[in-house]
Amino acid sequence: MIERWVQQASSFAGDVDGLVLLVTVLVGFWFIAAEIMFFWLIFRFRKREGVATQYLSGKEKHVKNWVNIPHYLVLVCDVFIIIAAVQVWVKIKQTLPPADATIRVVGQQWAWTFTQPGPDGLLDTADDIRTSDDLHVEVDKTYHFKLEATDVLHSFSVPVFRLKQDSVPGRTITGWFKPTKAGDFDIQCAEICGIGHGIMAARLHVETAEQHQEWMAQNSPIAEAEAAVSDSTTSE
Amino acid sequence: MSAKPIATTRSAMDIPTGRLAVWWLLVSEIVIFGGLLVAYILNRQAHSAEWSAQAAVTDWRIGAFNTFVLLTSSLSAVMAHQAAEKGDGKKAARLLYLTCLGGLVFLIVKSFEWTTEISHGYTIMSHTFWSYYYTLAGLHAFHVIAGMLVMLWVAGTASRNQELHRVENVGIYWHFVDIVWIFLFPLLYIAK
Amino acid sequence: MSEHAHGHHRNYLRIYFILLGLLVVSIVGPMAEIRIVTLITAFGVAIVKAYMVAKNFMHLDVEKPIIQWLLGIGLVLMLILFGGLAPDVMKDKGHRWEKDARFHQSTDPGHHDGAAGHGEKSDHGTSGSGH
Amino acid sequence: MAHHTHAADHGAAHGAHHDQPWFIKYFWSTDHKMIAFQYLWTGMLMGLVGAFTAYVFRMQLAFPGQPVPGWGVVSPGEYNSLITTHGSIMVFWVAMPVLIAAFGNFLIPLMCGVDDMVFPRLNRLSYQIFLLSAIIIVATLFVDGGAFGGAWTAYPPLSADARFSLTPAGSTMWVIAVALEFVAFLMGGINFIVTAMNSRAPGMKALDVPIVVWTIVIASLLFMASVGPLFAGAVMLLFDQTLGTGFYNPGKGGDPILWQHLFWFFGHPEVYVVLLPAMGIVAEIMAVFARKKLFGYKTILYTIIATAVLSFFVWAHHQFIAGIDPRMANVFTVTTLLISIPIAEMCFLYIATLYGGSIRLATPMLWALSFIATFLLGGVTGIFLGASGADVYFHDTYFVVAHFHYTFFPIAIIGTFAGFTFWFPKMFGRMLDERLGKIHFWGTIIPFNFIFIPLFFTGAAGDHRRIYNYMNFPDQATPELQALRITATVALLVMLAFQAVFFFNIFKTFRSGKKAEKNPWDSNTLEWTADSPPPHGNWAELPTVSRGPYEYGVPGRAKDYWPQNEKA
Repeated sequence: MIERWVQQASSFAGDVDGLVLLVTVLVGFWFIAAEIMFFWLIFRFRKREGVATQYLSGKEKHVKNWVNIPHYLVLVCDVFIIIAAVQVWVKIKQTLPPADATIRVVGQQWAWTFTQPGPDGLLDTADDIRTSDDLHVEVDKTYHFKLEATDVLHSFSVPVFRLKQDSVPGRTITGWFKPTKAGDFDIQCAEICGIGHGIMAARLHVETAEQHQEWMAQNSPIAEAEAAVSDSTTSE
Repeated sequence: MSAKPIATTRSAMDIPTGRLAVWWLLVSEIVIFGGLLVAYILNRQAHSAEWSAQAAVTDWRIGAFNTFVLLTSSLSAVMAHQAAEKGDGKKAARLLYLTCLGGLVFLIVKSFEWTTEISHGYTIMSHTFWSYYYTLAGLHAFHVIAGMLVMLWVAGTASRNQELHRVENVGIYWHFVDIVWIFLFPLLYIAK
Repeated sequence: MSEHAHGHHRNYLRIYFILLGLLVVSIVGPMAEIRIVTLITAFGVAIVKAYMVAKNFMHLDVEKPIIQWLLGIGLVLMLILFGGLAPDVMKDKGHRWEKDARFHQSTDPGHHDGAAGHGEKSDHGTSGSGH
Repeated sequence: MAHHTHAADHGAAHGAHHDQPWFIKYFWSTDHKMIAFQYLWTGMLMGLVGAFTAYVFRMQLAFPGQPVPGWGVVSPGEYNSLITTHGSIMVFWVAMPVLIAAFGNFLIPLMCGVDDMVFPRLNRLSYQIFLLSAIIIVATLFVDGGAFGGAWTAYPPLSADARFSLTPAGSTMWVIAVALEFVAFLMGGINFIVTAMNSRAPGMKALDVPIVVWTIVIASLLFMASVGPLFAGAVMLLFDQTLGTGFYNPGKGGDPILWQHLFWFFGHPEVYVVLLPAMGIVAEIMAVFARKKLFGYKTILYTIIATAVLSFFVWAHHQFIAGIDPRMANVFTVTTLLISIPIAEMCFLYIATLYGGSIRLATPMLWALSFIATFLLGGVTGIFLGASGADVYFHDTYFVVAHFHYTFFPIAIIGTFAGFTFWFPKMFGRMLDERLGKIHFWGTIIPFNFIFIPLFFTGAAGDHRRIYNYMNFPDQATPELQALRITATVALLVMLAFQAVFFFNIFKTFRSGKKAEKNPWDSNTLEWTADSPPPHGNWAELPTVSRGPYEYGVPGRAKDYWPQNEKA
């Protein structure tokens, strides 16, 4: 369904799409069945001269079941949907698979800041790479994110990942994703955050291992500092 | 237009219309105060040590005195109702004035209390505890004032022996305001 | 309204003095500074007092059951509200989230943007949050 | 006996009424019918304001950056103000006043067979407070900084601090207007509930009360029971804005999530507050125009009550991804899907009512039937959002927008037109033009589907709400999606154009419409036994009730209807 418009680029995108398909089939059936019944009844019992209406209270057995049985079937469908929905939810939001790397995502009016560990693999060290409105991640690696906001609510939404999480000032919210497809995609802010809400876009770059290594090497603050030092020494 | 509509005089539920309306009013008041109290208790639990330090500043003696005042005014309100039932509008009115006096004492004490606290720097902005403190007590005080105004009006008609059923209705409202304070007292003054 | 003649034989003065007695209990109890005693004497007694006022002064005991139901529903709704909010509002740390301690240090909203703990990240500017 | 003398008084009062100055007659009246009209016309006028805002921001979305005729270029701040004002007005100043206050005021006394509301002066005051709130919310569009732009949900800290929202006056006025509106509806609600409980005609038992009275009363009750915490929350928000308190400010130890809970604890029942009266109106119309007893009156009543009760347990499904405890989300998924059961049951019962009928497709019936047909789609798409796992994707996309417009449009617009065209003869004593009515119906219902069906698709394709220009997002700036956005906007323009037919129809009918008889649709309920329009006091002699409201096609009777007041 959704993959018709938006690619699946995370390990759980397929689960969400599968759930959406299940819901579509079940509620689609009921919707179409009810509409057909509805329009057929309007046509069948249109006003005709000399035909009297039937006096029914709804308690008569032969008509009552036409409502009762569908009613129980709706309950059964609900149970299926609940089970499927909770399974997907637990996978995305409740469980936290072990991380290959942890990044920090900070929303503020009106930009996204991403901090990721440098070569040492640890956050909050000198070799952290900080980017604004561009997130570079490596395909097939599990990332944890620490989501924060500095001013108002924002929402970290990555449609291709089927991932969305509000960021709340004063709280750090942890979540995860695992990109499965290389490419450049949109990151949006999905919670109104002031006049710049409509421009609070960022770009997600899912890269292969080599590309990512190369990007890391180019952007590492320590490498840059060393390069600067070596530049100045060679020029002397 | 001055004539009462027949609607007001009917009683299909067997509860007088005015009293039924007061009960509904109280249902809506329960959820207003309830929402605020729930928010207060949740926040208090979330920051118990920090808030206790702030709550220590409130003076339980003032709270206790005001509780005493409101309980006493509730007594006179219910005695006014008793008098009204006996058809003694004059006595009911006198007791209602007495109840109003209780409300007035409550408000005077409260304004002294707040003046002291504000002059010591504990304003509505200084800490979330104080924000809740002033909002809760202020909303309650607002209800006290509203109750007094209605009561003065009811006492006016009751003293002419008219609309005596209103004495009970305003009394029910006043008791509710009293009950709210019964909970505010331990929440704001006692639990440190 | 004359049928509403209950309460004639209630001794309001006696109830009033019981309420005053309970008031004293609710003040003296917490002075022991034992948590459980405070809870019982302050809040338990408050519930008893509220119940007595409702029963005797508001005549709720002889009111039609529908009124008792209505008020009860209002109270139950507040319990539901409490239950729904508690996992988020009442805690410092929950499943997959925790409150950011750095936010508590700043009391002046004026330097909230930077001083709220993200000073080290403020290098990319506030992107025109022109206030 | 007392009834007669009272009624005579009223007759005299009615005579005197014609000499009243127009201000007293139209603005200071305590008559429930006049107050109903005040609410009705104010609500419809506010509907035009809401429609105008929708027109402006839809134009901006279809043709970003182009000047919009009648407004000019839409800045990002203005865009936020427009969507916020649209949402707030449509819910609080259109759906509520028309569906609950206007129809409640008009119908409850007439259907219960009594002369007025129990507290006529409180009723008048409630409208005046409501009018004040309406003036304030419209005024926000003209103040410095513009109208509040933090969405109708007003999540803090954005709404709590002018440094973030940049609308210092607008956001404060918004909170005040909403709070006043709540006060007005609390007053009105007490009036409705007590009138329906206490002032029913002699002989009218609880199960003889027409469904629409039940739904309006239960809606008022739902409103009253859910709005309290938000009212307290609104006061707190006002203090945060004006005094600088920190109830919702994490920097001062407050909690922004608290507001979301208080808001949705009210906000979800609020959906049913407006849904139920519309469902009631539809039930009345379907019974009359299918000439059928409602299929399972009692079961409908139980489903209404079940919906009302369950609606208090589902609120956090609006906050699945807001940072609440993810385990709580599972609880709310279960309750949310459970609420589909009484709603589905109610729809089934309505459809079953058609069985064995003799259906006349007059304009009111067309509206009522289209309510069911479209509301079904709004209902089933809610399942996608209630299922937590799918909501992770759909939350705050246009799918949500399309979903709730497929519920709110049937409720607020179709429900209003259904009730308006049905009771118009009783309200104003003239018959609306059927041909114009049908043109207006088709001219509204067809474009409506063309507005919101495309939005389901843009939402599924990842369009988020409240974005003033999708060209800023590379993945969303495709010609395919833009074509859908333009389709929606064009359909909106067509639909708005057809509303002229509606107003022309009213204008024409007031000038030269056919005079209405007492009971033009051959219905059973009590309001049709009064004159059209009913005089002050409604009846010279108040009716008594002998049977339920839906005795149509009773075997062995010459007429196919049996008014409630007719003696056996």
